[in-house]
Amino acid sequence: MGLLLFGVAKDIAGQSILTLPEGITTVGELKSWLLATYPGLQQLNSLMIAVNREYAVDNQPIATSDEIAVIPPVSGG
Amino acid sequence: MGLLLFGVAKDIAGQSILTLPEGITTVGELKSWLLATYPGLQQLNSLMIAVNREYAVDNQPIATSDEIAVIPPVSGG
Amino acid sequence: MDVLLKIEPEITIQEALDFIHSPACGGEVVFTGKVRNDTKGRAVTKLFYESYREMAISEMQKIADDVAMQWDIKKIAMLHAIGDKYPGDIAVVVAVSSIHRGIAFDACEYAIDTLKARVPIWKKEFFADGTII
Amino acid sequence: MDVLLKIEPEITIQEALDFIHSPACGGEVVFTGKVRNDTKGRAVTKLFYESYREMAISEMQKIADDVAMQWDIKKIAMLHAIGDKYPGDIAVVVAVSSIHRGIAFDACEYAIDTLKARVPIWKKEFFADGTII
Repeated sequence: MGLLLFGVAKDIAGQSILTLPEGITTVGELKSWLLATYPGLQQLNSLMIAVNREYAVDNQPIATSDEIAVIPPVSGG
Repeated sequence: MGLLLFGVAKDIAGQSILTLPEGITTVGELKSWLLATYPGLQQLNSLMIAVNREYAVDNQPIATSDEIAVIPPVSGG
Repeated sequence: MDVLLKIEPEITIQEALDFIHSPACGGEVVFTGKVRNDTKGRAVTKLFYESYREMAISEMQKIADDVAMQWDIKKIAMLHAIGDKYPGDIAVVVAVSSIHRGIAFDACEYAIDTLKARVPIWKKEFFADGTII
Repeated sequence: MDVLLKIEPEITIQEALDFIHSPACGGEVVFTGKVRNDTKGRAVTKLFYESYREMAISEMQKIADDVAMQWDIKKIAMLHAIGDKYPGDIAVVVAVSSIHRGIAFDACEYAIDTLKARVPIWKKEFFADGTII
Protein backbone atom coordinates (compact mmCIF):
# COMPACT_ATOMS: atom_id res chain seq x y z
CA MET A 1 0.00 0.00 0.00
CA GLY A 2 3.00 2.31 0.33
CA LEU A 3 4.00 4.92 2.85
CA LEU A 4 2.04 8.18 2.74
CA LEU A 5 3.66 11.46 3.79
CA PHE A 6 1.84 14.59 4.88
CA GLY A 7 2.55 18.20 5.82
CA VAL A 8 6.12 19.12 6.55
CA ALA A 9 7.18 15.44 6.43
CA LYS A 10 6.19 15.43 2.75
CA ASP A 11 8.16 18.65 2.16
CA ILE A 12 11.26 17.25 3.89
CA ALA A 13 11.13 13.96 1.99
CA GLY A 14 10.28 15.75 -1.25
CA GLN A 15 7.56 13.24 -2.06
CA SER A 16 4.11 12.28 -0.89
CA ILE A 17 4.47 8.53 -1.19
CA LEU A 18 7.36 6.15 -0.61
CA THR A 19 7.74 2.38 -0.77
CA LEU A 20 8.14 0.63 2.56
CA PRO A 21 11.81 -0.50 2.57
CA GLU A 22 12.46 -4.21 2.80
CA GLY A 23 13.44 -5.58 6.18
CA ILE A 24 11.36 -3.08 8.16
CA THR A 25 8.80 -4.94 10.24
CA THR A 26 7.76 -2.54 13.04
CA VAL A 27 6.74 1.08 13.46
CA GLY A 28 9.87 1.72 15.55
CA GLU A 29 12.13 0.43 12.80
CA LEU A 30 10.32 2.59 10.27
CA LYS A 31 10.79 5.71 12.42
CA SER A 32 14.51 5.01 12.78
CA TRP A 33 14.85 4.51 9.04
CA LEU A 34 12.91 7.75 8.29
CA LEU A 35 15.01 9.83 10.71
CA ALA A 36 18.24 8.40 9.26
CA THR A 37 17.16 8.79 5.63
CA TYR A 38 15.61 12.27 6.00
CA PRO A 39 17.55 13.98 8.82
CA GLY A 40 15.33 17.06 8.48
CA LEU A 41 12.63 15.04 10.26
CA GLN A 42 14.75 15.17 13.43
CA GLN A 43 13.80 18.85 13.78
CA LEU A 44 10.12 18.03 14.30
CA ASN A 45 8.59 18.10 17.76
CA SER A 46 7.00 14.74 17.11
CA LEU A 47 6.77 12.11 14.42
CA MET A 48 3.84 9.74 14.58
CA ILE A 49 3.09 6.76 12.38
CA ALA A 50 -0.43 5.69 11.53
CA VAL A 51 -1.12 2.13 10.45
CA ASN A 52 -4.39 1.56 8.64
CA ARG A 53 -5.56 5.03 9.76
CA GLU A 54 -4.85 4.49 13.47
CA TYR A 55 -2.02 6.01 15.48
CA ALA A 56 0.47 3.21 16.13
CA VAL A 57 2.97 2.43 18.90
CA ASP A 58 6.61 1.60 18.18
CA ASN A 59 6.37 -2.16 18.62
CA GLN A 60 3.40 -2.52 16.26
CA PRO A 61 4.22 -4.85 13.33
CA ILE A 62 3.85 -3.46 9.81
CA ALA A 63 3.79 -5.04 6.39
CA THR A 64 3.57 -3.86 2.81
CA SER A 65 -0.13 -4.70 2.82
CA ASP A 66 -0.79 -1.99 5.46
CA GLU A 67 -1.69 1.62 4.71
CA ILE A 68 1.08 3.42 6.57
CA ALA A 69 1.27 7.20 7.03
CA VAL A 70 3.93 9.56 8.40
CA ILE A 71 2.21 12.12 10.64
CA PRO A 72 4.19 15.23 11.56
CA PRO A 73 2.76 17.48 14.32
CA VAL A 74 -0.85 18.22 13.38
CA SER A 75 -1.98 21.85 13.12
CA GLY A 76 -5.63 21.92 12.21
CA GLY A 77 -8.11 24.47 13.52
CA MET B 1 -41.85 57.77 39.86
CA GLY B 2 -43.95 54.92 41.30
CA LEU B 3 -43.23 51.31 42.02
CA LEU B 4 -42.89 49.04 38.98
CA LEU B 5 -43.82 45.36 39.20
CA PHE B 6 -42.64 42.62 36.86
CA GLY B 7 -43.17 38.96 36.17
CA VAL B 8 -45.00 36.95 38.79
CA ALA B 9 -44.89 39.90 41.25
CA LYS B 10 -47.07 41.83 38.80
CA ASP B 11 -49.45 38.86 38.54
CA ILE B 12 -49.69 38.51 42.34
CA ALA B 13 -50.29 42.23 42.90
CA GLY B 14 -52.66 42.36 39.93
CA GLN B 15 -51.08 45.55 38.65
CA SER B 16 -47.85 46.68 36.99
CA ILE B 17 -47.43 49.94 38.85
CA LEU B 18 -48.17 51.01 42.44
CA THR B 19 -47.66 54.23 44.38
CA LEU B 20 -44.94 54.08 47.02
CA PRO B 21 -46.88 54.14 50.31
CA GLU B 22 -46.23 57.09 52.62
CA GLY B 23 -43.92 56.49 55.56
CA ILE B 24 -41.74 53.95 53.73
CA THR B 25 -38.16 55.23 53.59
CA THR B 26 -35.98 52.13 53.00
CA VAL B 27 -35.87 49.09 50.74
CA GLY B 28 -36.33 46.83 53.79
CA GLU B 29 -39.50 48.64 54.84
CA LEU B 30 -40.83 48.38 51.31
CA LYS B 31 -40.20 44.63 51.20
CA SER B 32 -42.01 44.14 54.53
CA TRP B 33 -44.95 46.20 53.29
CA LEU B 34 -45.10 44.25 50.00
CA LEU B 35 -45.02 40.85 51.74
CA ALA B 36 -47.75 41.94 54.19
CA THR B 37 -49.96 43.52 51.53
CA TYR B 38 -49.53 40.76 48.90
CA PRO B 39 -48.96 37.54 50.88
CA GLY B 40 -48.61 35.61 47.63
CA LEU B 41 -45.14 37.17 47.32
CA GLN B 42 -44.03 35.09 50.33
CA GLN B 43 -44.07 32.00 48.07
CA LEU B 44 -41.24 33.37 45.90
CA ASN B 45 -37.68 32.10 46.29
CA SER B 46 -36.43 35.67 46.32
CA LEU B 47 -37.75 39.20 46.13
CA MET B 48 -35.29 41.88 45.10
CA ILE B 49 -35.83 45.60 44.87
CA ALA B 50 -34.11 47.76 42.28
CA VAL B 51 -33.68 51.48 42.89
CA ASN B 52 -32.96 53.57 39.83
CA ARG B 53 -32.20 50.39 37.88
CA GLU B 54 -29.68 48.99 40.36
CA TYR B 55 -30.22 46.06 42.74
CA ALA B 56 -30.56 47.57 46.22
CA VAL B 57 -29.77 46.35 49.76
CA ASP B 58 -32.33 46.52 52.57
CA ASN B 59 -30.96 49.61 54.30
CA GLN B 60 -30.89 51.71 51.14
CA PRO B 61 -33.08 54.85 51.49
CA ILE B 62 -35.85 55.35 48.96
CA ALA B 63 -38.06 58.28 48.08
CA THR B 64 -40.96 58.93 45.71
CA SER B 65 -38.50 60.56 43.29
CA ASP B 66 -36.73 57.18 42.75
CA GLU B 67 -37.59 54.65 40.07
CA ILE B 68 -38.27 51.59 42.18
CA ALA B 69 -38.92 48.09 40.83
CA VAL B 70 -40.02 44.82 42.37
CA ILE B 71 -37.89 42.02 40.93
CA PRO B 72 -39.10 38.45 41.43
CA PRO B 73 -36.65 35.62 40.57
CA VAL B 74 -35.37 36.30 37.06
CA SER B 75 -35.75 33.58 34.42
CA GLY B 76 -34.25 34.85 31.20
CA GLY B 77 -32.36 32.70 28.72
CA MET C 1 -13.89 45.67 23.52
CA ASP C 2 -16.87 46.25 21.20
CA VAL C 3 -20.29 45.50 22.69
CA LEU C 4 -23.68 44.83 21.10
CA LEU C 5 -26.67 44.59 23.46
CA LYS C 6 -30.20 44.01 22.29
CA ILE C 7 -33.60 43.13 23.77
CA GLU C 8 -36.09 42.82 20.93
CA PRO C 9 -38.98 40.65 19.73
CA GLU C 10 -36.76 39.12 17.02
CA ILE C 11 -33.09 38.27 17.35
CA THR C 12 -30.87 36.16 15.08
CA ILE C 13 -27.62 34.26 15.48
CA GLN C 14 -26.43 35.82 12.23
CA GLU C 15 -26.48 39.39 13.57
CA ALA C 16 -24.37 38.27 16.53
CA LEU C 17 -21.93 36.46 14.21
CA ASP C 18 -21.71 39.51 11.95
CA PHE C 19 -20.99 41.77 14.91
CA ILE C 20 -18.21 39.66 16.46
CA HIS C 21 -16.44 38.91 13.17
CA SER C 22 -12.93 40.31 12.93
CA PRO C 23 -9.89 39.18 10.90
CA ALA C 24 -7.79 39.76 14.02
CA CYS C 25 -9.75 37.13 15.98
CA GLY C 26 -9.13 33.42 15.58
CA GLY C 27 -11.74 32.14 18.00
CA GLU C 28 -15.46 32.71 18.20
CA VAL C 29 -17.79 31.04 20.70
CA VAL C 30 -21.54 31.44 20.38
CA PHE C 31 -24.14 30.22 22.84
CA THR C 32 -27.74 30.03 21.67
CA GLY C 33 -30.59 29.32 24.06
CA LYS C 34 -33.71 28.04 22.36
CA VAL C 35 -37.20 27.30 23.57
CA ARG C 36 -37.52 23.60 24.33
CA ASN C 37 -40.66 21.63 23.57
CA ASP C 38 -40.49 20.03 27.02
CA THR C 39 -39.83 21.14 30.61
CA LYS C 40 -39.32 18.31 33.08
CA GLY C 41 -41.36 15.93 30.96
CA ARG C 42 -44.26 18.32 30.32
CA ALA C 43 -44.99 19.47 26.76
CA VAL C 44 -44.49 23.22 26.29
CA THR C 45 -46.61 25.13 23.77
CA LYS C 46 -44.95 28.52 24.15
CA LEU C 47 -43.02 30.85 26.40
CA PHE C 48 -43.69 34.52 27.00
CA TYR C 49 -40.69 36.70 27.86
CA GLU C 50 -40.92 40.16 29.38
CA SER C 51 -38.11 42.44 30.53
CA TYR C 52 -37.47 45.50 32.65
CA ARG C 53 -35.79 46.81 29.58
CA GLU C 54 -33.69 49.75 30.79
CA MET C 55 -32.33 47.86 33.78
CA ALA C 56 -31.80 44.69 31.73
CA ILE C 57 -29.64 46.57 29.23
CA SER C 58 -27.75 48.18 32.10
CA GLU C 59 -27.11 44.77 33.72
CA MET C 60 -26.00 43.34 30.37
CA GLN C 61 -23.55 46.22 30.04
CA LYS C 62 -22.14 45.36 33.50
CA ILE C 63 -21.61 41.76 32.36
CA ALA C 64 -19.76 43.06 29.29
CA ASP C 65 -17.63 45.28 31.55
CA ASP C 66 -16.84 42.28 33.79
CA VAL C 67 -15.86 40.23 30.74
CA ALA C 68 -13.57 43.00 29.49
CA MET C 69 -11.92 43.18 32.89
CA GLN C 70 -11.34 39.43 33.20
CA TRP C 71 -10.36 38.37 29.68
CA ASP C 72 -8.82 39.71 26.49
CA ILE C 73 -12.06 39.46 24.53
CA LYS C 74 -12.31 41.70 21.45
CA LYS C 75 -16.07 41.70 20.83
CA ILE C 76 -19.18 40.52 22.63
CA ALA C 77 -22.82 40.43 21.59
CA MET C 78 -25.68 39.69 24.01
CA LEU C 79 -29.16 39.45 22.53
CA HIS C 80 -32.38 38.45 24.28
CA ALA C 81 -35.79 37.96 22.70
CA ILE C 82 -39.06 39.13 24.28
CA GLY C 83 -42.71 38.34 23.64
CA ASP C 84 -44.22 35.02 22.58
CA LYS C 85 -41.66 32.36 21.66
CA TYR C 86 -42.39 28.83 20.46
CA PRO C 87 -40.38 25.58 20.66
CA GLY C 88 -37.28 25.91 18.47
CA ASP C 89 -37.32 29.73 18.60
CA ILE C 90 -34.24 31.59 19.78
CA ALA C 91 -34.52 33.10 23.28
CA VAL C 92 -30.96 34.32 23.84
CA VAL C 93 -27.65 34.58 21.98
CA VAL C 94 -24.27 35.33 23.57
CA ALA C 95 -21.32 35.56 21.19
CA VAL C 96 -17.68 36.46 21.85
CA SER C 97 -14.56 36.66 19.74
CA SER C 98 -10.96 36.63 20.89
CA ILE C 99 -7.51 35.99 19.53
CA HIS C 100 -7.29 32.59 21.24
CA ARG C 101 -10.04 30.09 21.90
CA GLY C 102 -9.79 29.05 25.55
CA ILE C 103 -10.82 32.41 26.98
CA ALA C 104 -13.64 32.69 24.44
CA PHE C 105 -15.29 29.62 25.99
CA ASP C 106 -14.75 30.94 29.52
CA ALA C 107 -16.07 34.41 28.74
CA CYS C 108 -19.11 33.16 26.84
CA GLU C 109 -20.10 30.75 29.60
CA TYR C 110 -19.59 33.42 32.27
CA ALA C 111 -21.73 35.86 30.31
CA ILE C 112 -24.70 33.52 29.79
CA ASP C 113 -24.54 32.21 33.39
CA THR C 114 -24.50 35.75 34.78
CA LEU C 115 -27.20 36.91 32.38
CA LYS C 116 -29.49 34.14 33.58
CA ALA C 117 -28.76 34.94 37.24
CA ARG C 118 -29.00 38.74 37.24
CA VAL C 119 -30.62 40.29 34.18
CA PRO C 120 -34.27 41.26 34.85
CA ILE C 121 -36.03 39.18 32.23
CA TRP C 122 -38.84 36.79 33.08
CA LYS C 123 -40.49 33.95 31.25
CA LYS C 124 -43.93 32.49 31.61
CA GLU C 125 -44.29 28.87 30.47
CA PHE C 126 -47.47 27.70 28.75
CA PHE C 127 -47.95 23.94 28.89
CA ALA C 128 -49.96 21.72 26.58
CA ASP C 129 -52.13 20.68 29.54
CA GLY C 130 -53.32 24.28 29.92
CA THR C 131 -51.27 25.24 32.97
CA ILE C 132 -49.14 28.38 33.04
CA ILE C 133 -46.12 28.93 35.28
CA MET D 1 -26.33 11.31 19.24
CA ASP D 2 -26.45 12.59 15.65
CA VAL D 3 -23.07 13.35 14.07
CA LEU D 4 -22.08 15.47 11.06
CA LEU D 5 -18.42 15.28 9.98
CA LYS D 6 -17.05 17.17 7.02
CA ILE D 7 -13.66 18.05 5.51
CA GLU D 8 -14.26 20.19 2.45
CA PRO D 9 -12.90 23.29 0.68
CA GLU D 10 -15.91 25.33 1.83
CA ILE D 11 -17.68 25.04 5.16
CA THR D 12 -20.23 27.36 6.76
CA ILE D 13 -21.43 28.04 10.30
CA GLN D 14 -24.99 27.89 9.00
CA GLU D 15 -24.80 24.24 7.94
CA ALA D 16 -23.55 23.35 11.43
CA LEU D 17 -26.36 25.37 13.04
CA ASP D 18 -28.94 23.75 10.76
CA PHE D 19 -27.66 20.30 11.66
CA ILE D 20 -27.65 20.72 15.44
CA HIS D 21 -31.04 22.45 15.63
CA SER D 22 -33.69 20.51 17.55
CA PRO D 23 -36.78 21.68 19.42
CA ALA D 24 -35.81 19.26 22.21
CA CYS D 25 -32.51 21.08 22.82
CA GLY D 26 -32.30 24.29 24.81
CA GLY D 27 -28.57 24.92 24.52
CA GLU D 28 -26.32 25.23 21.50
CA VAL D 29 -22.62 26.06 21.65
CA VAL D 30 -20.69 26.75 18.47
CA PHE D 31 -16.96 27.30 18.19
CA THR D 32 -15.64 28.84 14.99
CA GLY D 33 -11.92 29.04 14.25
CA LYS D 34 -11.05 31.66 11.67
CA VAL D 35 -7.83 32.56 9.89
CA ARG D 36 -6.17 35.47 11.69
CA ASN D 37 -4.38 38.26 9.84
CA ASP D 38 -1.47 37.99 12.27
CA THR D 39 0.61 35.24 13.94
CA LYS D 40 2.85 36.42 16.77
CA GLY D 41 3.06 39.91 15.32
CA ARG D 42 3.72 38.85 11.72
CA ALA D 43 1.18 39.66 9.00
CA VAL D 44 -0.38 36.54 7.46
CA THR D 45 -1.49 36.57 3.81
CA LYS D 46 -3.01 33.09 3.70
CA LEU D 47 -3.03 29.60 5.13
CA PHE D 48 -3.05 26.34 3.22
CA TYR D 49 -4.73 23.37 4.91
CA GLU D 50 -4.27 19.75 3.87
CA SER D 51 -5.63 16.60 5.49
CA TYR D 52 -5.16 12.86 5.57
CA ARG D 53 -8.83 12.74 4.84
CA GLU D 54 -9.88 9.18 5.65
CA MET D 55 -7.97 9.10 8.92
CA ALA D 56 -9.09 12.64 9.83
CA ILE D 57 -12.75 11.66 9.46
CA SER D 58 -12.07 8.50 11.50
CA GLU D 59 -10.41 10.55 14.28
CA MET D 60 -13.28 13.04 14.25
CA GLN D 61 -15.70 10.13 14.65
CA LYS D 62 -13.71 8.97 17.69
CA ILE D 63 -14.03 12.43 19.22
CA ALA D 64 -17.77 12.30 18.62
CA ASP D 65 -17.87 8.86 20.27
CA ASP D 66 -15.92 10.22 23.28
CA VAL D 67 -18.34 13.14 23.54
CA ALA D 68 -21.34 10.80 23.44
CA MET D 69 -19.79 8.70 26.20
CA GLN D 70 -19.00 11.63 28.49
CA TRP D 71 -22.02 13.90 28.10
CA ASP D 72 -25.69 13.84 27.18
CA ILE D 73 -25.16 15.73 23.92
CA LYS D 74 -27.89 15.28 21.30
CA LYS D 75 -26.10 16.46 18.16
CA ILE D 76 -22.58 17.38 17.15
CA ALA D 77 -21.15 18.81 13.94
CA MET D 78 -17.42 19.01 13.22
CA LEU D 79 -16.39 20.71 10.00
CA HIS D 80 -12.88 21.52 8.81
CA ALA D 81 -11.91 23.49 5.71
CA ILE D 82 -9.02 22.53 3.42
CA GLY D 83 -7.14 24.37 0.70
CA ASP D 84 -6.22 28.07 0.57
CA LYS D 85 -7.82 30.14 3.32
CA TYR D 86 -7.44 33.89 3.81
CA PRO D 87 -7.72 36.11 6.92
CA GLY D 88 -11.32 36.11 8.13
CA ASP D 89 -12.14 32.79 6.42
CA ILE D 90 -13.54 29.91 8.45
CA ALA D 91 -11.07 27.09 9.15
CA VAL D 92 -13.08 24.96 11.58
CA VAL D 93 -16.55 24.78 13.13
CA VAL D 94 -17.55 22.61 16.08
CA ALA D 95 -21.19 22.81 17.14
CA VAL D 96 -23.09 20.87 19.79
CA SER D 97 -26.62 20.92 21.12
CA SER D 98 -27.92 19.57 24.38
CA ILE D 99 -30.88 19.91 26.68
CA HIS D 100 -28.90 21.99 29.19
CA ARG D 101 -26.15 24.48 28.54
CA GLY D 102 -23.26 23.64 30.87
CA ILE D 103 -22.36 20.36 29.23
CA ALA D 104 -22.65 21.95 25.79
CA PHE D 105 -19.75 24.27 26.65
CA ASP D 106 -17.70 21.40 28.09
CA ALA D 107 -18.33 19.09 25.13
CA CYS D 108 -17.64 21.76 22.50
CA GLU D 109 -14.36 22.80 24.12
CA TYR D 110 -13.30 19.16 24.52
CA ALA D 111 -14.08 18.47 20.86
CA ILE D 112 -12.12 21.41 19.44
CA ASP D 113 -9.17 20.86 21.82
CA THR D 114 -8.99 17.18 20.87
CA LEU D 115 -9.47 17.91 17.18
CA LYS D 116 -6.50 20.28 17.25
CA ALA D 117 -4.37 17.74 19.12
CA ARG D 118 -5.15 14.53 17.21
CA VAL D 119 -6.86 14.99 13.86
CA PRO D 120 -4.39 14.71 10.94
CA ILE D 121 -4.82 18.11 9.36
CA TRP D 122 -1.90 20.47 8.69
CA LYS D 123 -1.61 24.11 7.89
CA LYS D 124 1.08 26.02 6.10
CA GLU D 125 1.31 29.72 6.96
CA PHE D 126 2.19 32.26 4.27
CA PHE D 127 3.50 35.54 5.69
CA ALA D 128 3.50 38.99 4.10
CA ASP D 129 7.32 39.02 4.28
CA GLY D 130 7.44 36.03 1.93
CA THR D 131 8.29 33.33 4.45
CA ILE D 132 6.30 30.12 4.67
CA ILE D 133 6.07 27.92 7.75
